[in-house]
Amino acid sequence: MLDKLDIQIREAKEHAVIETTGYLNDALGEQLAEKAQALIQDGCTQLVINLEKTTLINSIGISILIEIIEALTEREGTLNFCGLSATQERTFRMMAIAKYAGIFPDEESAIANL
Amino acid sequence: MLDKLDIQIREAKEHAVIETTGYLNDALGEQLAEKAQALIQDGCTQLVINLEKTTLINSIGISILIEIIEALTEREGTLNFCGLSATQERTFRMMAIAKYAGIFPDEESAIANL
Amino acid sequence: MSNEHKVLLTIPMYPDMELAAAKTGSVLAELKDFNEEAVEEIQLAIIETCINASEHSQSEDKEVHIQFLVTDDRLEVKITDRGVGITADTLDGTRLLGRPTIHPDLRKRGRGLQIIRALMDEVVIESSPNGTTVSFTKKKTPP
Amino acid sequence: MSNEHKVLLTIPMYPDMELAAAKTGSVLAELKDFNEEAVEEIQLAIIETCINASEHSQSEDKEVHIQFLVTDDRLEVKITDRGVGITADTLDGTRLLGRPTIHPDLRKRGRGLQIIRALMDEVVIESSPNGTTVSFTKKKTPP
Ligand SMILES: Nc1ncnc2c1ncn2[C@@H]1O[C@H](COP(=O)(O)OP(=O)(O)O)[C@@H](O)[C@H]1O
Ligand SMILES: Nc1ncnc2c1ncn2[C@@H]1O[C@H](COP(=O)(O)OP(=O)(O)O)[C@@H](O)[C@H]1O
Repeated sequence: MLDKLDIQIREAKEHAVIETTGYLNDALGEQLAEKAQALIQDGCTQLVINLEKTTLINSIGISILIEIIEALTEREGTLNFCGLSATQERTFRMMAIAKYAGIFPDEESAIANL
Repeated sequence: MLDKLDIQIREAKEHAVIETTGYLNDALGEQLAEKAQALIQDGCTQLVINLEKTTLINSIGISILIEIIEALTEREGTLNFCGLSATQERTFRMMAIAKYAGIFPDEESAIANL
Repeated sequence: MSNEHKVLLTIPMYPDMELAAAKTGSVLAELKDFNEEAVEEIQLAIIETCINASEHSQSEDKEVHIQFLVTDDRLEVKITDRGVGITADTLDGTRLLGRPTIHPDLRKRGRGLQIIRALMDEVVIESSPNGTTVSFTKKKTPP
Repeated sequence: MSNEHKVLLTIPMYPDMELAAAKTGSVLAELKDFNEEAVEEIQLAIIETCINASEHSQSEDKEVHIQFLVTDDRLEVKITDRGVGITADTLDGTRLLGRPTIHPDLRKRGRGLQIIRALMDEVVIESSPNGTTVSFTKKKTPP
């Protein structure tokens, strides 16, 4: 089912976790990019994106994730993902995203490895 | 999404809880009826049906629930439902099911009120 | 009308295919921010209508055609089969259907149309010996 | 073929309508007990193909037509638009699309067809100046 779109942010001193809910298309992707850019502007460059509640990501959503990776690379930041399905992980590897961002099974290990 | 069909039974001394997962159509309904009839044959006539993981029930599923109510009435048993959505509860009231079976918000209260 | 979208779906009369129609309806309703309850009601009405077409129409092509029309404030669904149709007598007598049960008000049949009428805002049944079209509308309730 | 079922769906080119197609595909795949991963892959391939039709076809009727054919061991999906078509040059050059990023192997475009080809078992693209049909098959893997 089309889950309600939603973005949650959990900010700590050194890092922030952004959790998405629902289909990661251009609409949700833009919301996500905005939140991420705001965090990066504020100097928070250690980010975790938790995709556990996002079952479907389209290629526009992927482009937006790549833009976040680029913004973080410019600031020498780090991005880790968690909560990926097997197919999402496979797609991220195929798209070379996995070369520039970490992939972890859960939020704890994603944070620990920032 | 079409959840995997599934039936779980939790049996206690005095009662049993049957929990369904997925679309309650004729296929899942028949499985449910079989389990319920087996319990009733064994003398367990205090039943709870937990529909929390069943989001959609069609009218054939409802017929089968009515058959279980009838079987329990013959044995002077009791049936309580829990885990209904607002729409399911409304439908059960409309179908007079609520007159012959209890409707409770959660499994605990459904068991307590058997 | 602006912002009106039409979706057409043809499914075979086969168990569980009604779910494809129900899910399509739910995607459209969620797209327009119908609330959770309305989304569930729409799915149930679609399921019952498709099951009726499969069970009763005796259609030779064994197909159910569904047209969805969604605007910002309503979803219209039109479900057609090319079967034998429903007679006026049957429609009038719906309330009396079904073999008696222990509890006389617990009827085993004749429940589909009752559910559809209770859950949807407008229900129209058009039927001829060439088939049946059941149309219903669900209006979006302001949050 | 026995136990073959055909489902037809027409959706408008409008944001998120691809989900109606994806969900229909998922219902059919789950009906035939495709595993969870396959169901997700099918949905992604459908989404990408529908988005491509919306983004690139320049079709005047702004419709995407989807035909699903499901048997016990495979799901075939055929997605058609009546747009301008894809040239062979574009198809050959897909890998080079997209403006460069900081990381040259992180491309922003040209990802849809790559995803479809990676996730599906057979992909055929037929295109003419009258439109494009992308067909793909997902085979059921034994559990
Ligand atoms: N598409 C249809 N084609 C022919 N007859 C139909 C159709 N839909 C409904 N009917 C008739 O209307 C009656 C009432 O339908 P319904 O209220 O859903 O109850 P039920 O399906 O349990 O009989 C059916 O028994 C059938 O005779
Ligand atoms: N249905 C279509 N009609 C016309 N052109 C298409 C269609 N689908 C794909 N294309 C062309 O193929 C190219 C590659 O598509 P794709 O791999 O999905 O990447 P992207 O959509 O990111 O450009 C597109 O840029 C477009 O030129």
